Amino acid sequence: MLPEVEQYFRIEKLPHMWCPGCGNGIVLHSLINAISGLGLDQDKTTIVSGIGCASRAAGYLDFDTLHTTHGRALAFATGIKFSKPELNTFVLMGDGDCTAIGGNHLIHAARRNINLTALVFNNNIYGMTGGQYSPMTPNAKRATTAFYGNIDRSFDLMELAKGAGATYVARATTYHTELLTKLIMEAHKNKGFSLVEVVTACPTAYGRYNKLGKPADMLKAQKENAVNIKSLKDGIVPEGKFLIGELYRAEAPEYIDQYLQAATKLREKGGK
Amino acid sequence: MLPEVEQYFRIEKLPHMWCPGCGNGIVLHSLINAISGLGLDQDKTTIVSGIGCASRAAGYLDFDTLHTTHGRALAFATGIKFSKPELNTFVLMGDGDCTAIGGNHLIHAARRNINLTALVFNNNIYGMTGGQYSPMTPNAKRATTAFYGNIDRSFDLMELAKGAGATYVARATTYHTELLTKLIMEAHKNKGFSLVEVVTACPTAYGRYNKLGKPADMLKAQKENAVNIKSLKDGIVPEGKFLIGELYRAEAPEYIDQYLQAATKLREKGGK
Amino acid sequence: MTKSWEVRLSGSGGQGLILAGIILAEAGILDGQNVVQTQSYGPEARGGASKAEVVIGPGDIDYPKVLDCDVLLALNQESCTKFTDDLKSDSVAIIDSSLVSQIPSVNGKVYPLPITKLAREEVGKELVANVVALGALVGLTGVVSRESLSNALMARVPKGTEELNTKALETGFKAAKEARTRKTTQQVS
Amino acid sequence: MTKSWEVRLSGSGGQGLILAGIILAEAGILDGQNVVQTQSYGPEARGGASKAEVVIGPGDIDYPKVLDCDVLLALNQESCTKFTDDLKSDSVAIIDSSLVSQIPSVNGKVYPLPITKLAREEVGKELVANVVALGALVGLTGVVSRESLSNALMARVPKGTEELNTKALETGFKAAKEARTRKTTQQVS
Amino acid sequence: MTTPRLMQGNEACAEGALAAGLNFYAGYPITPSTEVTEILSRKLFENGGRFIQMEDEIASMAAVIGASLTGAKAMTATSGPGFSLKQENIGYAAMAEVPCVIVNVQRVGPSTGLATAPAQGDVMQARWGTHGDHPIIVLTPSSVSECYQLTIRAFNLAEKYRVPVIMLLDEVVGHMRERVELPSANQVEIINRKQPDAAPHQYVPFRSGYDKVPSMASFGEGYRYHVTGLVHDDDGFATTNPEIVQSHLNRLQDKILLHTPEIVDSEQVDTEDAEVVLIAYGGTARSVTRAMRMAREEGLKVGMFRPISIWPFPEEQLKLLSQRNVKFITVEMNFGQLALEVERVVGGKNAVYRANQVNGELIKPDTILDRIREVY
Amino acid sequence: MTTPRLMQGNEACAEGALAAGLNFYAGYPITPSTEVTEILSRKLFENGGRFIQMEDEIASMAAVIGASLTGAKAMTATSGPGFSLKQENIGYAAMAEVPCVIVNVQRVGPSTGLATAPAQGDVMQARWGTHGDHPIIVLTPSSVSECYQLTIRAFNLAEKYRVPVIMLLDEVVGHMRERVELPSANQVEIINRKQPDAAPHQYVPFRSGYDKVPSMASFGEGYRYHVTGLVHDDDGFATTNPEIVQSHLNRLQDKILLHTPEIVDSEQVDTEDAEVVLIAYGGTARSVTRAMRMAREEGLKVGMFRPISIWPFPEEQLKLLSQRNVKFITVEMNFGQLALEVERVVGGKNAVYRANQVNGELIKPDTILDRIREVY
Amino acid sequence: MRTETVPSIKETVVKLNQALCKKCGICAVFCKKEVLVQKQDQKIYIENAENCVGCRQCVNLCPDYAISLEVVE
Amino acid sequence: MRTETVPSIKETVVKLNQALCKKCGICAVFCKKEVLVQKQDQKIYIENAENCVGCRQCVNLCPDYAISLEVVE
Ligand SMILES: Cc1ncc(C[n+]2csc(CCOP(=O)(O)OP(=O)(O)O)c2C)c(N)n1
Ligand SMILES: Cc1ncc(C[n+]2csc(CCOP(=O)(O)OP(=O)(O)O)c2C)c(N)n1
Ligand code: SF4
Ligand code: SF4
Ligand code: SF4
Ligand code: SF4
Ligand code: SF4
Ligand code: SF4
Ligand SMILES: [Mg+2]
Ligand SMILES: [Mg+2]
Repeated sequence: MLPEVEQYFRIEKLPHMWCPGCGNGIVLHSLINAISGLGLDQDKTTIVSGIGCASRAAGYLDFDTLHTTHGRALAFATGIKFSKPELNTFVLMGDGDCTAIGGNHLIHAARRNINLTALVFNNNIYGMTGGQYSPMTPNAKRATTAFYGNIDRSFDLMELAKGAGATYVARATTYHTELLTKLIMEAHKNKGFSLVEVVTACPTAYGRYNKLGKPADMLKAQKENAVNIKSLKDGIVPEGKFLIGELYRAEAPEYIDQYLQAATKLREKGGK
Repeated sequence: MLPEVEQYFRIEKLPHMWCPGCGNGIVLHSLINAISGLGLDQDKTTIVSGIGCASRAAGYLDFDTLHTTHGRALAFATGIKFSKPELNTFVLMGDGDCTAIGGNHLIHAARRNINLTALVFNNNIYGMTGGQYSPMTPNAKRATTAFYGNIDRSFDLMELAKGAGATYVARATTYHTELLTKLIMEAHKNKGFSLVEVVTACPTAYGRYNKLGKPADMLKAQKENAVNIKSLKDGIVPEGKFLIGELYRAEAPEYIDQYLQAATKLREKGGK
Repeated sequence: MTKSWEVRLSGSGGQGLILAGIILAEAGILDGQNVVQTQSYGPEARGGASKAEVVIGPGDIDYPKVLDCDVLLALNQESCTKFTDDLKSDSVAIIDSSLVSQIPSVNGKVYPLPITKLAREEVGKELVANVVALGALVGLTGVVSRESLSNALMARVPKGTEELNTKALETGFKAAKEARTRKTTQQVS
Repeated sequence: MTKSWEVRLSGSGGQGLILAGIILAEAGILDGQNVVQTQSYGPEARGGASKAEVVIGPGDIDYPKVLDCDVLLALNQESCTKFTDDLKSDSVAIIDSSLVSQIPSVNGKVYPLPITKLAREEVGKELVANVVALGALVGLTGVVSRESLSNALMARVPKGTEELNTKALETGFKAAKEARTRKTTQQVS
Repeated sequence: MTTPRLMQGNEACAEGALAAGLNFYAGYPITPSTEVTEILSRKLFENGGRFIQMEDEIASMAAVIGASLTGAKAMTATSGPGFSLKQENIGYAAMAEVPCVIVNVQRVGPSTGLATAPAQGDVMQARWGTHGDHPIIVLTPSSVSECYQLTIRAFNLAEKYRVPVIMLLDEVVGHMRERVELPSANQVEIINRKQPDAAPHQYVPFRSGYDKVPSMASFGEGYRYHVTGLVHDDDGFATTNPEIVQSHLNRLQDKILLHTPEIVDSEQVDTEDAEVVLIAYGGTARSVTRAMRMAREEGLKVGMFRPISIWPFPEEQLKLLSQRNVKFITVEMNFGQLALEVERVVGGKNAVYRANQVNGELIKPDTILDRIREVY
Repeated sequence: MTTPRLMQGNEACAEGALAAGLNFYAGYPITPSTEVTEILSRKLFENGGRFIQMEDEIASMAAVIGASLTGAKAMTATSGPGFSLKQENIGYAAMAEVPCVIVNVQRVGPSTGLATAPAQGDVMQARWGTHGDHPIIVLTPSSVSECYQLTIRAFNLAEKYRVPVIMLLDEVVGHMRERVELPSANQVEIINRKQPDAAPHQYVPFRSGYDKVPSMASFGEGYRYHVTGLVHDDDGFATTNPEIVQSHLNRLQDKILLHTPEIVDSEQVDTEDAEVVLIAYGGTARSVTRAMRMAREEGLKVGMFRPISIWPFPEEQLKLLSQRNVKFITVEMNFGQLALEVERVVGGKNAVYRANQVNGELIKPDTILDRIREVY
Repeated sequence: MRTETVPSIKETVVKLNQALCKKCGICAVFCKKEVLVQKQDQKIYIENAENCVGCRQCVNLCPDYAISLEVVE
Repeated sequence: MRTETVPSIKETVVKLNQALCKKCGICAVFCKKEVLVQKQDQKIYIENAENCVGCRQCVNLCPDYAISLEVVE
């Protein structure tokens, strides 16, 4: 057993329930590497997730873990973090969870710039319910509710989070595990709302319908289609490729800081 | 009685319920001027609104009008427009309605680029419920739930809509009525999701708490603080000022078009 | 004092009737009475109420609204028309004669007083018409003691406006006194 | 044929058991029988079912699940262990001997057949193990007619795979025949 | 009748909706209702209808109401968590009198519960889940073919009475496949909403005649009327006038109350001589049928009363039955929900026992039989 | 007792919450509950607590649960439309056993209804509004001082039984101001959730003793446990094992059932010799009290039974009363909701009449008196 | 400095509908020609109607459609 | 062309936990040294263990934590 797995997993719950080749396990590995790298106190770290395959992650990790309702993870996490700001709070969500039903909580967490680290497992599909298209399913791809190909446009999650006010946005894939670890660490260090999108393979509910091959083929495609922003020339992303790396960073006051500072100031002035 | 009012209003419902000096009446005037300018068929035009002071607008206008639930206007409108695309569909919302409880429907309507014309009455406050801060209340401003000044960051609605995929975003104020009319017309002509933010005065629930003076003073402030994007030098908005005019425009396929075209293509191919 | 008073303050939003109701109720408490204050709202919370009611009495108050109005204050035409109907013969109605032109002929004692005008001209601020009205009302009916009313008022008004409000109250008391002596009330049995 | 058959197809997700159940049920319909097919799911919709059940009979079928299992197909160890328990003496159990190592000693006739191996080696595709199993099951029990089973199968399989599936079915039939003649079944009364 | 085929309960809902004239569907996937959404995503796209996957269940319900106002027959399907989210807008549909059909395939709750396992925990929620007070029609099929028939009926009732109608399935019924013979198109009775007979300028959108159901114009046809979720007058505009408020809300009640005899639907099996009558609906009715057969074989005189419309509850039918000295056993996959209504209706006179189970499995005939023996 | 002062019902809720130890509030404004939010936005900010205005009611409910898990005493307040939206997460709180208090100040519904007018249309929704089946505690104050006391009690019950507790006000009670004398801090009994006595590695988060209520560790204190809305075992992890499912769901029921005698609360006024007993709660109880007085003056022997906890319903208390030959009249500002429960409990034996009104106004004593005369 | 451009070339006269007017005072503040005046009683009065240049500012900014410009034939 | 850099300077040996392995085949495809091989029975076998360069690719990409690199003392 890998020592980091032994340390941060509820190992008695392994093997996890994910399909063979599902990328979710890879993401978790990077996450715990990041937590380990950051040296976070395991007792002061909490994992909040929504509902979906990705969100089952919470159950496997050995922290205080909260598996909430579909789409609402960030709202629950807001309550936790605001109530006990010393808790390191990671919020794990599927692409549907975060951007479909949970879209409003995403933009408001970003607007407030509350100090949460959000990880979006983007497998481009509703995995748990068997493969309906999500707001992150690319146009023309097939899904069980898009038999003839998806006509919906998908979000650019980076643009959305940025437009809403996030102060750190990054993207990696499950192929780029070391980058992913690094980005999660950076995200967590950012004092404010940080979002890391992880492109991850769902061989069962997305790969199969779209004839994307075996899990390894899907990983290879991640390797081939991802372009590190640092290596980008002229800011133009080649057709069919996508950027990875630290995509956006900004400075802005953090929500809880603002609240506590203002409240302290008031009390120093003698209240009321 | 003004002829355009006579034509497009349910005049027996006037005077409307808004407070003296409330900007909502001005917005409606511009709206009907735009509808008139566009020459839209009154029987084929529908107004959908949410809940709030602004949303009461629907009841005064002589079209098929739908006053829905708080925050959901765009979702109801999506049903209307998708079911009967020939209807010109205007969606009238308050800033809270659209960006607080309704935020998810906003970003998804924008993502789909569905052909709706959204008008956001931004009075920086929850007017109807008596003056709680909204996601559009500027930092440090007072509200009944921000007795010591608002600590929340506010959205930049333009950035949010753009980040989500809107293809037309504009802003005007109730002082700039002719610009407003023009922008609504342009927004409606854009085949896709268009959003016009109207900065409007709520003397009762916002102006009063923030000592902004009489309705006319609030209008004057709009005049003074608004900078037309066309007159902007070096892209830098002076401190304390905000942009008006056409802020963003993009080309993208429209949702219903995409759907109908794909469906037609399928049927031409003989189905299944 | 064992009688229980049912007081209705009516007018349009923005006239400060709810605040007046609260002050009256708090004065009642200072008098050692039991009180309930209620109001009715417009379509949502927006805009002021058009009606505030106060029930004051020594014992438990069950039904919190006014059923048999003992004292009516009407600060506009609409409420005057609407609420004078069900007055009893021993009711007292105080009507702002500067805003109400048609005073219906009704049961009870009716005192038309130029409340808003007094506030504007005697006190110097139309805004305090509600306080003038309170003064007149208490002066004419004694639902609470003047002292308690004054104390309740002082506890509620913003700092720096004490003098203004005291003046408004006195103006109301004075108007009440004059009205009573003038006996210009309508008495329709 | 008046008897009603209760058939349980068990194994792990991805073995195509639900599809097998559907085909069996549709064959039943082609035979003019009434049918109900049910299945049990994993924690959410994700992943395949581990159990599909078919009840086939001439009349109305009330309770839709298997109560007294007449025919059990077990394609993995877990389901074999779990579901052989409550077999009756006249039940038939078909067990994939290429995947199940411990065959419990149980009531009824037990046919250990190397279904997956047959699919891989005889038919050339492990994927069609479910069809091989269906062939064996029907060959051994006659819950539906072979003809109907074949027709139902053809109506369900993707174009271009007819031959492969027919071969799988035949392989199943053949295995059944051999098993029956070999009489290698366990009979524990 | 068409040729017999194997069909899933959820599929039968989808097919029934299409047969009833469905042309708009908005949904958000959720187990165990997803098949309805998946099937209609394809079929509506193919047949010229409209399918949209919305961002959540709230939006789905909203879009359905919007579409219905343009004249579409509109539906959505969901399960518990989504059903909870739809409640506010279901109330809107009730208040604004917009016909539509909501399918709820019940799973174990509360909360995420057990997503793939059957329960009947939303019986009371279907009646009372939204705030405020309004009646509602809820139908509970027990078989696949009934899924089909009742979905058609749900649309007919929705259109006839301008109400949201709820198809309340459970996972057993939604997911099981059965042999069905569907009626051919011309055998299906289709009811459409009453169109206004007045000219647009004379149209009073919420005025009704003796039947308490106003006619309904579609948006875009020149009637130019107003629809709101506020309490409104016959013209459709908000009012706070106490008399109008009371009479508007009364009418919402009355249009169902008045037509209850036409709306209610129930079935009785072997009740004539029964000494114990089992009350069950949906999937449990199947277990009860078997248990009944087993009991009869033992010589126990047992019958079944099966409400098909659980709301309005077939109160009169049950009362009639209760006049004989029978004992009742309500059998439910919850902690006793319809049992409360049964107790209310016959509790004073007859003994009412319960058999409840919520363990993620369809209740077994044996369990019921044991209970029968206990109370017989 | 502190000096008497004038206080509004909503304000008393806020003050009661503070007295009970509230330190986290998340809300979204809605008439007629907004004052609770407004008052707490200021007071919590001033006293070192946390106030957050969330983007909607769903998020508010979620944040409250999140905060409670860190050990906070957390509350939210809303009205009908928001209450509908909160239902899914209220179910989550029930399933995951997270203590919290939800204030619902009822207005006229369904849908937007009448935002500023009183009704009691959410009585059944408070009990059944979320999907799935679980018991709940709902308290209905009739006066301002009761708003204060019951809010404290709501927190105590929430903490003691690890459940969401609903304070169900109506607009009359929420908005009226009354003279109150509040108990001083040391007179208030405060109950806090049971803390684990086991060491972190021995902590079994959902295992309970005789009282069926597990102890509850706060997040961030080293217990590192898992919380989910799925049906779970004692360790907190999802399970589909039928026995565990049934026993977990049973326990949710039992922890309320078992303590019902401690939880239920009701008041009887002049019932000893009453021939007609009026049943009322919340604002209507005030009208009933007056009507009773009027009736007594006419020589009619009338009493009142006032459920204070409407859920669990004070069934035993009412049954006791029903043993005498009394007639009941349920008085409600809805179309008869608690009436259903009354009919269920005493319907077979006693005549149950109703007096209902939903016109946006508090029902008048006269109206009730008329009804008394009719049925007497 | 130029004054407002006058879009109408026909001669117009400003009309006020007191039934609609809510006395917000906006028109009076924004009428550069002091045609519209708010008096102590808060009501709006038309004074010096002849000074009106038909700029429509009052029409556009009145939230209550109480003002119209009518063409004088 | 350079081969992968070897982060570990200690000598390591690759270990496979069959109980965790789900036979997805990822490790076998991404192991450049053909140390991990997926056979017909879908199982993963360690072959030519000595070829392992300790690049950790298999460890990082295995979704099931079935592979570890253990230091040889
Ligand atoms: C309110 C609600 N609606 C719908 C569902 C059903 N549901 C469960 S997970 C899921 C989507 C899963 O997709 P995603 O969030 O992308 O996660 P993934 O499974 O792909 O990791 C849905 C729709 C639910 N549980 N609750
Ligand atoms: C679900 C729900 N939550 C809350 C409310 C209460 N409410 C009515 S309007 C409103 C906000 C109004 O603000 P905004 O949308 O900015 O419109 P405005 O009144 O300022 O024009 C709120 C919170 C409601 N009606 N429904
Ligand atoms: S369905 Fe997709 S996302 Fe879910 S576990 Fe399987 S592979 Fe992973
Ligand atoms: S409260 Fe504000 S927004 Fe509402 S009508 Fe009054 S001024 Fe307008
Ligand atoms: S702007 Fe209009 S409403 Fe305001 S004062 Fe002038 S005329 Fe009256
Ligand atoms: S048109 Fe211009 S000048 Fe004439 S009254 Fe109006 S604002 Fe004044
Ligand atoms: S990557 Fe892991 S789970 Fe996949 S085959 Fe290799 S060892 Fe097994
Ligand atoms: S560490 Fe590298 S070389 Fe060694 S087995 Fe793993 S992938 Fe192959
Ligand atoms: Mg996904
Ligand atoms: Mg606003």
